[in-house]
Amino acid sequence: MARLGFVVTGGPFDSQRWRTAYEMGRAALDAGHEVTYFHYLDGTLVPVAGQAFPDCSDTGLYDEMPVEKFRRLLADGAEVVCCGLCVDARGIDAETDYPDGVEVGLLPDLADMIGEADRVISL
Amino acid sequence: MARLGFVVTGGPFDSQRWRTAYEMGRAALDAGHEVTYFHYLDGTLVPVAGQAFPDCSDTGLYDEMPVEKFRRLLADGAEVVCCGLCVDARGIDAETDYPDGVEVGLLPDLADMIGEADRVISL
Amino acid sequence: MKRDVIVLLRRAPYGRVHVPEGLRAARGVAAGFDRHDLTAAFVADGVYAARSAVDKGALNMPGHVADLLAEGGELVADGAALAERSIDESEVADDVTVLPGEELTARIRAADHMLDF
Amino acid sequence: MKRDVIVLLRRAPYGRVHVPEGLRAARGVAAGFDRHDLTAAFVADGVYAARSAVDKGALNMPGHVADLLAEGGELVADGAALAERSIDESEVADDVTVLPGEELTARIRAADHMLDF
Amino acid sequence: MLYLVDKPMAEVAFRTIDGDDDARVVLIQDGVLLEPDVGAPTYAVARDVEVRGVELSLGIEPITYDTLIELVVEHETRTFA
Amino acid sequence: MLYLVDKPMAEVAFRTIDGDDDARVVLIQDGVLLEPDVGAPTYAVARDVEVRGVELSLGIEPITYDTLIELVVEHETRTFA
Repeated sequence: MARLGFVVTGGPFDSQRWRTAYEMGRAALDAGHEVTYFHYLDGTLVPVAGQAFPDCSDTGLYDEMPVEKFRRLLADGAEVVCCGLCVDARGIDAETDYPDGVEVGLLPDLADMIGEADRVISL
Repeated sequence: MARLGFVVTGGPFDSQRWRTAYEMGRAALDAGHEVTYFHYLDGTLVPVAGQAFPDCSDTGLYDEMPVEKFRRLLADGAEVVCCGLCVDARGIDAETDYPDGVEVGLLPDLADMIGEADRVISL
Repeated sequence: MKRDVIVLLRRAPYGRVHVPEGLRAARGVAAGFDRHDLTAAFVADGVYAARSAVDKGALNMPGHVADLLAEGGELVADGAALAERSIDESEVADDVTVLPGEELTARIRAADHMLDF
Repeated sequence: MKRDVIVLLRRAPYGRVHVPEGLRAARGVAAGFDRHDLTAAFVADGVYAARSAVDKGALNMPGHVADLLAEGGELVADGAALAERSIDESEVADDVTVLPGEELTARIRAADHMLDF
Repeated sequence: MLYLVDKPMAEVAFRTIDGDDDARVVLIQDGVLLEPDVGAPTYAVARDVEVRGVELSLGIEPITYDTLIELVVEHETRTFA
Repeated sequence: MLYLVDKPMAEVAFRTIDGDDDARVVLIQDGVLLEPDVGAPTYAVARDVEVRGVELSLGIEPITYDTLIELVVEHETRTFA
């Protein structure tokens, strides 16, 4: 068992980085590893609930919205922490905008993740 | 008097495009021109209220948050339309997240702006 | 007033919404009250999306492209950008016209308005 | 566990939050329970932010830089990236150490973990 | 024609400018970091120059947003940002 | 060391890889559009290859995310994305 930490700085609509972070975390959980996400900057927009994108392909990037994917990661044991400063900067209301299980943290949480992780993947 | 249309596709934290669009619109209003904004894609995150960024310089990009700048443009006669599809895609609640005066529209509004504008600036 | 509008699609397509949503915008602008003339131009890394091998379904392109063509819109690609990326013209999708670099930039200058995504 | 961490600052500084917020992250990670060793490295277009002429106040850099240095962190710049952009070493701010390209990449390989902004 | 130019689209911008004998160029945002080799009159947004601490090449004129709007109103405009 | 490489950071990535005799490279995202000239074993995320309709150069091996995670767990990793 390894500990993997993902730092996600890209938003849901401007790069594939959130999706790569999801796919890698998904595969890591399936293989029995421990997975932690730290969402920073526009990465904090990724697990926002209530997003809806019309006319989307079932095979594309938005076969379901990012929050659904992160809900599943949470249910399967991933830890998901969003940087509180970045959350406030973006006018996100963590109480109502994030699904249960998404924690709001601060940079000491990132420091802890970096201390504990065997691998850190910055996306 | 000229009619200027700005199409804003960049978000508040990943490029200077929103700020350039603001500064140009500001200067255009001061010179007596007519100014319309169409916010599309991550541009719809720009006039979101309740954003707060700590430790910011008074001389920098975030001397005040983007929504404050767009409030002032609205008060001075600019028209500000956000693409409804993009608003929904981002989980923005137009009623509560946008200040008074920001309209939610659709692509026919962009088509109208393009038909009426003497200049279209895409940022 | 009816305008001649060119929409530049300039980003690599997969992983971001700019190519499909730029096409959606082009189609929407073509369908508006003024019935603007629309050209959607693949430039820079956007030319990767003009290839027939790209998974257009996964990119949410087919509906927007069909609608744009139905509105009389046109799809073109920058020959200079293709050449720079070693993409042969034969790799470009049938519904896209490859223009030599100078013709593409002449279209940009000739349009009434330009948008980019 | 205490780690040797390198933070790459790779984007042109003005107009986006990545350089100052990358420095904030570096400082925050240095100040955490494990007291990690932090190097913030200006690479690619990030080297524009390493110049003394840049308006560091407008970029919200000074507080984060001071805190990072107080935590024992180090600022370095990629000499190869500077050269490619015709930026002379004399233009680089005093608190930034210019490393030859090979030394910079050696630092990247030697670190325990790398972040980029 | 007036061309507003930032770095990400500089390549297609300068190819477009090359074919225009009556071009005027305004460097905006990170465009002020470019050192363009064009025969056209060239300006740069002064604020963008100042925050980046850039020394403009000889012949490039810094302008305010007010002047930029005057130029935009005077000329057809293309934005490459 | 394992290197995950996308286009935006490819330049510094490949300079870092050059100095590592024991490098393995994984092209991710738009990195599959690169045609890298490295002496190291090179892989590419299969899904990223497929949606982009890319034909991989000879010797570049497409891999699943499961295999990618095996490689990541096996090797120290640097991500250039």
